[in-house]
Amino acid sequence: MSDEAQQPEAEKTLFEAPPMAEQERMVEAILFATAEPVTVRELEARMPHGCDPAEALAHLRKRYEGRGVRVVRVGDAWAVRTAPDLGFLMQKETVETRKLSRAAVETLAIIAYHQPVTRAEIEEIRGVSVSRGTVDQLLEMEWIRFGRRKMTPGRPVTFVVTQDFLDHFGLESARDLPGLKELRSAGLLENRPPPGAMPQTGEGDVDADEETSEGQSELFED
Amino acid sequence: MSDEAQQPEAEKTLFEAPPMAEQERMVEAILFATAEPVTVRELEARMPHGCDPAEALAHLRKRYEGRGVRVVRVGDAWAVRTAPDLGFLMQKETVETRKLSRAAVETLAIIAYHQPVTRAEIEEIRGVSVSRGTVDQLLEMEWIRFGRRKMTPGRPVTFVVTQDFLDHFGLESARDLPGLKELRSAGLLENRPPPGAMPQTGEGDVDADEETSEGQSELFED
Amino acid sequence: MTEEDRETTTEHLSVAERLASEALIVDVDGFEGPLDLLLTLSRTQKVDLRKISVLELARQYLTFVEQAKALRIELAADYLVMAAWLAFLKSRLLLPPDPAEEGPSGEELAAHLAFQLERLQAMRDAAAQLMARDQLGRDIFVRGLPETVERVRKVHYTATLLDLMQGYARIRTRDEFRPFVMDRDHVFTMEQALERMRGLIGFAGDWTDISGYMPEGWGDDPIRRRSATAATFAASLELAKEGKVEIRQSESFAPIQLRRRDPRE
Repeated sequence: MSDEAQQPEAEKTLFEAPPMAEQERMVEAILFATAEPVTVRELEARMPHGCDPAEALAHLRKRYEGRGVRVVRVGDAWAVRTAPDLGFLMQKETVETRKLSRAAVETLAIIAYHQPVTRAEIEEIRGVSVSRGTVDQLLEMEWIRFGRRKMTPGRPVTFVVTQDFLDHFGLESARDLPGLKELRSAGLLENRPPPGAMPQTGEGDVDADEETSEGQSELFED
Repeated sequence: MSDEAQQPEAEKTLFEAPPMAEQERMVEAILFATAEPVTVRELEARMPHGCDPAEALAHLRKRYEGRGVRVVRVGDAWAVRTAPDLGFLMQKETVETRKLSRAAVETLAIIAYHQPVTRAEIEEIRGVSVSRGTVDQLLEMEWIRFGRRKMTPGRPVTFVVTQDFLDHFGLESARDLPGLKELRSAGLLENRPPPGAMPQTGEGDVDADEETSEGQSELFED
Repeated sequence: MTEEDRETTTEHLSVAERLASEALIVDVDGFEGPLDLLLTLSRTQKVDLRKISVLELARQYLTFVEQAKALRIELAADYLVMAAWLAFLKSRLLLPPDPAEEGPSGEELAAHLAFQLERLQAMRDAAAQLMARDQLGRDIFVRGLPETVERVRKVHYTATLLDLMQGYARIRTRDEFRPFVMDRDHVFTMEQALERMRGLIGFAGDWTDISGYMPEGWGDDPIRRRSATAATFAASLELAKEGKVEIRQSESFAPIQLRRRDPRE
């Protein structure tokens, strides 16, 4: 119905600015491809004569509302940017599988075989101090957790293994862990003691084990 | 009462993929954020678990039809690129590409249409030896790369075109090379061994050629 | 006879053709080898490459080479090789096929040359079409303001049950666990003997039996005695080498004696 009214419009566009939809496309392409935010003045300079970049921008801005990218104002210039709620996609996560350190494996093993066990006891058995990082790592992996406190002076916390731990290693309970004798007969010990070995030291461990020995000693019978 | 029935539902949605409209936004954000084409596999890796980037891409591509930027396929990756008809707005962004010599352009075309192709085969087609510089230039531009070796005596290396090549010339895949079908049906992509001795170099490649024709036809079969 | 034939056909070339081939010769550096030249020559036939007359083409090429010779223009070897081959092809094409002759027929050779020309032309057309496409950075543009994708490295630690058990066994058998350490209780090392003797030789102004330097408590057990004796003897030799002591033995199996060597001597 407004055809007559638009006809002269259309004719005029031959010498005047392209239709607004086209101007919007142009602004879209320029904002996309330009290395820095673009001012309206610059848009005007780059677009064909007679264009109204401000209006085109307003249309474009509306079009991108709620989309994955938005048309945003940066100072007195304009740019296309990722929608803030999708910022998390701008991370590329690379998962690397690494073997647990020897210290962590040993600490974990002691907890598994001696649980509930205090840090002091772990250190006693390993013969070296246990770094905070090692314990934290195991806690974070959710392979160990805090057990009940020991009823000894200072009421130290204890560590026990978790269900996750059992799941990971395919164990029903920590009791299923093989004892030394079994490990040896299964050939799982890397080194056998040389023939005619000296009597073992290791009295040091005895005290440490004392509390737990009841529960676990049968595991380690040799 | 119905709580039990709903419980699993609710639990499921926690781990279900976001709605398709949301997935489309995510793909949009990821593609807009980078100048390099992004593979479906990478989209999958960056989007929440269970997303279907291929479908989201199809929606997104449709959405951008006729707009100032387009969603284009580049090999097995996707990218957002400005519409070709708006290139005139982008003088500022135009990068002066090194003018390729006629030899380089021809060599590039032969690699694209005959890939994987050996140097000897390129020479056979052009009737002159291919200078090291020509190949180096194309390799440096990352428009060609080494393909697998030919299973022929001497196991010569082959050349194939890269994703950058497809991206540069706006090709979805090597199958979309202009006139490929006609050339193939005219038998012009065959490596016909010359009857008897020829003044050409590279008689030794005759066997090599025989094997290649299979490789190419399978590559471009549609 | 065929020679004459060729001569006559050359003579029969029109003036225009002659001028054309001369023009080509001036531009000889502009050609990428004989195949490129042949392709250019073939255009004068103004026909579809598939219907090209290879015989005619051979004539044109040979004329070109003749002209170049006449003008004393040096042609690269491959142009001359091609000329020789085309002369051979021409004779094949002109002569009736000889069934006794080995090798491909003239027609086969001509067909292959035509194929090569057609293929080269096809690749040139393809190259032109390729370069005529909208190109990235000229007609099509990438994102000008890419956002940085942060790389988050997530480390997933793992261990096997075997690691765990071996780790445990390592601790529990730490003391049994001396794969490379000899049982020192039965071994007296040369280092130990040296250390012991260094402290004693200062007093050995006179010849003393080496057995006097044996460590205490090592003489009873035969294994221990052997080790201590060997170590003490080795240490004595070491000290003699250093010039700290002198060693003597009156006869075989007689006691070995040593004394301090005076630094003055």
